[in-house]
Amino acid sequence: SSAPDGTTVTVYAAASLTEVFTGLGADFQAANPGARVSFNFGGSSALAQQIGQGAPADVFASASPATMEQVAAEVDRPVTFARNRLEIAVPGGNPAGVTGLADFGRAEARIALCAERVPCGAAAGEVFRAAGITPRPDTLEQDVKAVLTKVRLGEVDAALVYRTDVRAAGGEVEGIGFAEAERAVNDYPIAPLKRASPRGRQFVDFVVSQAGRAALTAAGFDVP
Amino acid sequence: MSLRAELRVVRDRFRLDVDLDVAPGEVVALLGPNGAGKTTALRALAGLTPGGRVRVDGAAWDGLPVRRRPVGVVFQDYLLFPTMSALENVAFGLRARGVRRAAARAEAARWLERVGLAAHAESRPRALSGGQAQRVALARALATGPRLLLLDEPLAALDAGTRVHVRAELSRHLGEFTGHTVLVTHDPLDAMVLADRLVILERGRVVQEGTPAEVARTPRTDYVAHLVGLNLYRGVAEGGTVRLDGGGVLTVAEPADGPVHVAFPPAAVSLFPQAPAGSPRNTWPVTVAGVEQHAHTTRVRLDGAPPVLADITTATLADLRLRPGDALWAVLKATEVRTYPITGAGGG
Amino acid sequence: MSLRAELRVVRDRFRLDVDLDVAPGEVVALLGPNGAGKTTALRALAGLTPGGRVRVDGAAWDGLPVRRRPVGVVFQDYLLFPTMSALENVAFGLRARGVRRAAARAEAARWLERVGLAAHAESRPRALSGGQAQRVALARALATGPRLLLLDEPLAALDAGTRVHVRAELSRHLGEFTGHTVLVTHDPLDAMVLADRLVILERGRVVQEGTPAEVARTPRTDYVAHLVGLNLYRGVAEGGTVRLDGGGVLTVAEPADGPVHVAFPPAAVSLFPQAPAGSPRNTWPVTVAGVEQHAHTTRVRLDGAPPVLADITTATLADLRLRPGDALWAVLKATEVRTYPITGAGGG
Amino acid sequence: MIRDRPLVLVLPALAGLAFLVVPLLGLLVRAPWAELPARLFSAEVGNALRLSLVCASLATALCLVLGVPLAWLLARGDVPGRGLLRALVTVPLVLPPVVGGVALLLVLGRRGLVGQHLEAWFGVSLPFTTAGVVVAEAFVAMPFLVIAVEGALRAADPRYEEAAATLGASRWLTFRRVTLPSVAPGVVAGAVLCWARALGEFGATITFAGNFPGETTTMPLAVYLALETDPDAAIVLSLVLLLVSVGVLAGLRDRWVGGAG
Amino acid sequence: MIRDRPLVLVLPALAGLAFLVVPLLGLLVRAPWAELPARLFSAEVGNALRLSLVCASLATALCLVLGVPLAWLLARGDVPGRGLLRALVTVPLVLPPVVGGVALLLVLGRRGLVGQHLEAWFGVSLPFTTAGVVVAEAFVAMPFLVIAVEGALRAADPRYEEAAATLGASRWLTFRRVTLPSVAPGVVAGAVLCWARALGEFGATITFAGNFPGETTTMPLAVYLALETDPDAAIVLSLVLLLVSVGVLAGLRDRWVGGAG
Ligand SMILES: Nc1ncnc2c1ncn2[C@@H]1O[C@H](COP(=O)(O)OP(=O)(O)OP(=O)(O)O)[C@@H](O)[C@H]1O
Ligand SMILES: Nc1ncnc2c1ncn2[C@@H]1O[C@H](COP(=O)(O)OP(=O)(O)OP(=O)(O)O)[C@@H](O)[C@H]1O
Ligand SMILES: [Mg+2]
Ligand SMILES: [Mg+2]
Repeated sequence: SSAPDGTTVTVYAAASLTEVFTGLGADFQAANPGARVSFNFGGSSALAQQIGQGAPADVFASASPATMEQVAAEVDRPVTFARNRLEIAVPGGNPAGVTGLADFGRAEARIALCAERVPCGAAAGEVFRAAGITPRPDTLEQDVKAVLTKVRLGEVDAALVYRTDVRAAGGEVEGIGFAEAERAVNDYPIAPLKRASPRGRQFVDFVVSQAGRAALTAAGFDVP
Repeated sequence: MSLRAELRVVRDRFRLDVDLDVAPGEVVALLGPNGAGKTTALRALAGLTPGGRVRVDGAAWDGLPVRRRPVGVVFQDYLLFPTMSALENVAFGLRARGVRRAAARAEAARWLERVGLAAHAESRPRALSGGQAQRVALARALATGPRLLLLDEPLAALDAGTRVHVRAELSRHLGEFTGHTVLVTHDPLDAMVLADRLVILERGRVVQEGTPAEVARTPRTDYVAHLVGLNLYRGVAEGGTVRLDGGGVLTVAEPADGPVHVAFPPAAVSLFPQAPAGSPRNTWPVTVAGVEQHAHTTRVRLDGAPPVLADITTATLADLRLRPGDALWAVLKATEVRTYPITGAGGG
Repeated sequence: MSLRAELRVVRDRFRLDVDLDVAPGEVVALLGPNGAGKTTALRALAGLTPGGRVRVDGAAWDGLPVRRRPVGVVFQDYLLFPTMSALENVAFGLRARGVRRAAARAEAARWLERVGLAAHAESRPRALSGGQAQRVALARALATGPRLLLLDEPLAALDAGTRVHVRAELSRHLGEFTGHTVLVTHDPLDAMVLADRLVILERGRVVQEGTPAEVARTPRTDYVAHLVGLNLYRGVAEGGTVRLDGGGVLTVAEPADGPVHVAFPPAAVSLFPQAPAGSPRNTWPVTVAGVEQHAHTTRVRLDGAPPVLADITTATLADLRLRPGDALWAVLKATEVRTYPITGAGGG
Repeated sequence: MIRDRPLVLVLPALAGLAFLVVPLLGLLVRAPWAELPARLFSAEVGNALRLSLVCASLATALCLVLGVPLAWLLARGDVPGRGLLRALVTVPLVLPPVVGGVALLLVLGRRGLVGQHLEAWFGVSLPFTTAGVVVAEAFVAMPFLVIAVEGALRAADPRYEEAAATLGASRWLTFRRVTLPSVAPGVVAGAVLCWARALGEFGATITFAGNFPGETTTMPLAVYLALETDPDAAIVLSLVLLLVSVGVLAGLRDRWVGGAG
Repeated sequence: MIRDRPLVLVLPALAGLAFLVVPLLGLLVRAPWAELPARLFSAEVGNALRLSLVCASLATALCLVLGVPLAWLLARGDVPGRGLLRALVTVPLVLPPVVGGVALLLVLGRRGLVGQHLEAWFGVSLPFTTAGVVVAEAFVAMPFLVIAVEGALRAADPRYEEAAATLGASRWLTFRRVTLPSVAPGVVAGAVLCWARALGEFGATITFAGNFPGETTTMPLAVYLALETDPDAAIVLSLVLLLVSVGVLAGLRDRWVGGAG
């Protein structure tokens, strides 16, 4: 593995950050000649497990504060560097004619949501409570990607996913915004590990810098 | 109608090239040294090894898959299904022909009884002795009533007593059988008692064929001469005497009744210039028909009632100065004569 | 020192209870009807089936795993390793004993040559005929030079000619062999030619044992009587005559040289009140030592040079009115006598 | 009957066993035992467990019905291009399960190649149903059965089938009464693999059938969801799944697994 | 030699084949073919593919070395509690792979039961290395080999081993020269299963070995990442993996798969 030799930064990042962080990594290397960024993308919880077992990470960027909490003993002061908000996703052409959150309560509509236990599911729950709607989902997926797959293939008529995901899916998925989305945003915390090299802290700084914020915004994230 | 087969099989180091005709009801014994191609010929007849053409009762069997050929095969290594009991093995062929379970099992039980294995009906093949397994294999092949019976050394593993019994049972069965039978054996007695005709293979080819008597009279190779050293007759037994179909009466040691085969080796026949007094029960006048010299013995063909072959040493030949037409007395001890019932079970 | 075995095996429907002693160099033939327990006894001796106790040369074999017992086994169904060639099968035991590959193969090739299969060294068992496979199995068992040879019908699948050859080879081998041999066979001739002592099993028990001559003289059951109908001698052959070790000279049809077994069935012996003139080459004076009645024949024990058994019919017995001490002439045709070389290969 | 066991076999065997079993010890050490009873007897876990067992067993049955004949065709059917066919059978093994699930959706989903007709003609829709779970599990687990049974068939002596043919048995009867019993240990081995794989199936199931408690939430799905928030709970759930599976498999009477041995 | 094939076998066999292969067609139809060549020849994919093949093959080798003796011990070793042992072997099958990865971390991780000593004494650390990928794949794939080989061993006639014993062969020699060749088709079947499963392994690998391009990013991990951003690319990557795997397996000469048939 890449030893923390001061020139290589090993970043453990949630899979949903793959595209943004890969770009940021290249920018960081360009900005810091001699530095190398090596990524380990995966599910936030698996990454947390690995860090808990002493994985040689310098930086951990998680998709939820809860997973960051699991490794609280290992990291320095996490900061929220991005937020994601929910959007209604419908298959291209919106065949079921979904217009808003209210459609999630219709019995005949096929609905996919994230499970309550995962961040997007928790957020969805808050949104529905705020809107006073009881959704009738057909499936409670384990992550946003699984939800999105079902939308793309037209297996469900509507789903709640993150805006970044709708953005990434291109024309196959249409997004419909709604007001209650403000009530439940998902925070992405980032933190250097306690044993991290200075370069690690430098990378965290880079992510929260102006350049980082621009890249995150371009990918559809809100930045604090 | 009959069976006509032209068998052509090519193996790595071996080529079989045999023409075979078997009339309905006829039993042909296939004889020959190890590796002569006997098993290969049976496999080709059954369709298990492709090669050559087979016509039975006017129908070509060539395109026919094995399972549509009405054959019954006793394999040299039995090939009893290891996961079935002896009874299930025998019943299998009947079940395959659509016989109902209960009927098939009852029929199978009868067959096992006939080969003396009623007590082992529920045994798995692994729990059978070699001889027991062979008898189950025989019962399995016979139970389906095939048109063509292919028997590969069906009695080889049997003990002497059982062999006599099973041979008699088989002989009775084959006597009533209207299909074709090809029997492989190394035992000349089995061949001569059970078969109507012998076909002798060596190195994949037929070297001689004919009735047992013909082959015995003019053996063409050493293997054959060694093999068929038997005088064989049919006759009707009544107590201790057998009236031979071709004329003549023989006294035998073991009383029998009804149609029998009678066999004794040419070596058992003594020749005397005058009729001697003594223990031998059978003494009859014969005339010399021919003399053939083999490696160490001389085979004398004798006319009489019955006509008979006698093997004598070259020294004896010189002593007796035999010439065709000479009148002699043939002497044969009753204890040398073996009888085998042609129908009906019971030991020889 | 010798082999002492108390074999006790219990099976579902079968119980083996046999005590066996084999002296060094001795060959014991185990005979008996199908299912008598012969194979089971061999398996128990080899350690393949647990049961009873075996001591060889003073050492208890009971705790010994099979592979540490210096045995050589010919299985009734051969059990040649299907994934090895014939040569590799024979070489396997040598390789297991640490012989180097090249040496083991050379030795194996010699053994294959001895059993007449040099040409099939590279064949897989599936490409061997039944008789060929049996010969490979024999070579495989002998090649390791075991202390205890266990042969389960080692000649059953051989044709007559090969059988004579292999029997002679085996006889020669066993003659030089200082270990113990137990041989299962259904062929009385194999038993009498190859074995020093017969042990006869029926239903898992020993019903009789003794030298071939003893057993032949006083058969205790019908199975035994049927089995051992042979006069057997040792002697030294010179051309057409054999000088018997126990006295007497016999003329034989097939010339031989050196030590031989000489065998002929009691039924081949004719008895005459006076010496007759005629074809039989062997005529010698005998006196009646005893008469035993069997089912259909009478076995007469006769003293003389050689002493001899003769089977005659009951009618003949009445005719001749035999009593112990009566003087008679025994007559035997030379062609009835078979000789088997005791050492050195070559046909009988 | 032969008691001595060579070290050259026993040592790697024990190493292998340790390799497979010691990680389980790791889980056992780590598991929050205090939680276990509460978890075990919760309705949620009970439902998921029952669903897992039912679906894995149904999937195994489906695999047996389709897979054993397929193994036979590969081993004995004399079909052209057998090597390629055999390789194709392993496709679901190599396909990442989530992609397998996508593939199933593309074919059996409501807009899938076949699925749209299923829906239109029969009103049957597999995704998001328990039947969908069975299908997904069967898809992923069937190769294990097919390859294991084919291996057993190839090792079996074909001459018994010849003997059956001479007795007039059709290939079906021969297969049923002669071939199948003689490869029974291989079929059992394949079925065990198949069942265990189906029981642990996650990716294809959640992708094709979704996750709805009581209907499609099997234990592995529950484990994954738990992993996101409460890894210790996930470990407990896994141990429950394991315990049940080991119990079921250890309880298979040796007679069924037996065969020649 | 027997040409007629019973429908009652052929129909389910074809249904089974269709079930396994048609979803692949779904993927093929959906795949963005235009992208394929570009993907295929990218260095990234090349690296991942090479790594996948190397790791799966090494894992299979490891499984053969440890798994075949283990199968032998289960089938012939006369060990007590065999049923339980056999069930324990299936543990990695039932364990959701991610949990399997966690279990491996708990044991072989830097702070694991065994791992901490490995690190302290030998300076060896498995997680997050290519060796770790091999270990994770072997852990998940070994049960397939063990169960398949054990099934083959149980179906083999033990009397050949008896014959070998009478010839003085040690159990090791017997195993090597007699037993193993006679179950070769079963071992090949098990190895194929094992290799294919290792090739497709994802959950345990990403958890235990992480996801470092060039070092631990195998094809399934690449597919997973692609799924996050570009699902069509994920399908293409899966197809590449499949193509290579099918190619390798179809290329296995029939002789190796052959055996008795
Ligand atoms: N599958 C095979 N492949 C190659 N050669 C074979 C095969 N089967 C038999 N042979 C060879 O063909 C020849 C004839 O074999 P076959 O089994 O027909 O002999 P057989 O007359 O039955 O002999 P036996 O009396 O010993 O049973 C032998 O030399 C044998 O080695
Ligand atoms: N594994 C077994 N389980 C149960 N019974 C068995 C088993 N093996 C053999 N037997 C029975 O034990 C008896 C003796 O068998 P064995 O094989 O020793 O006979 P054998 O004397 O060798 O006969 P053959 O001359 O036919 O070979 C037979 O009745 C047989 O059915
Ligand atoms: Mg033969
Ligand atoms: Mg026996």
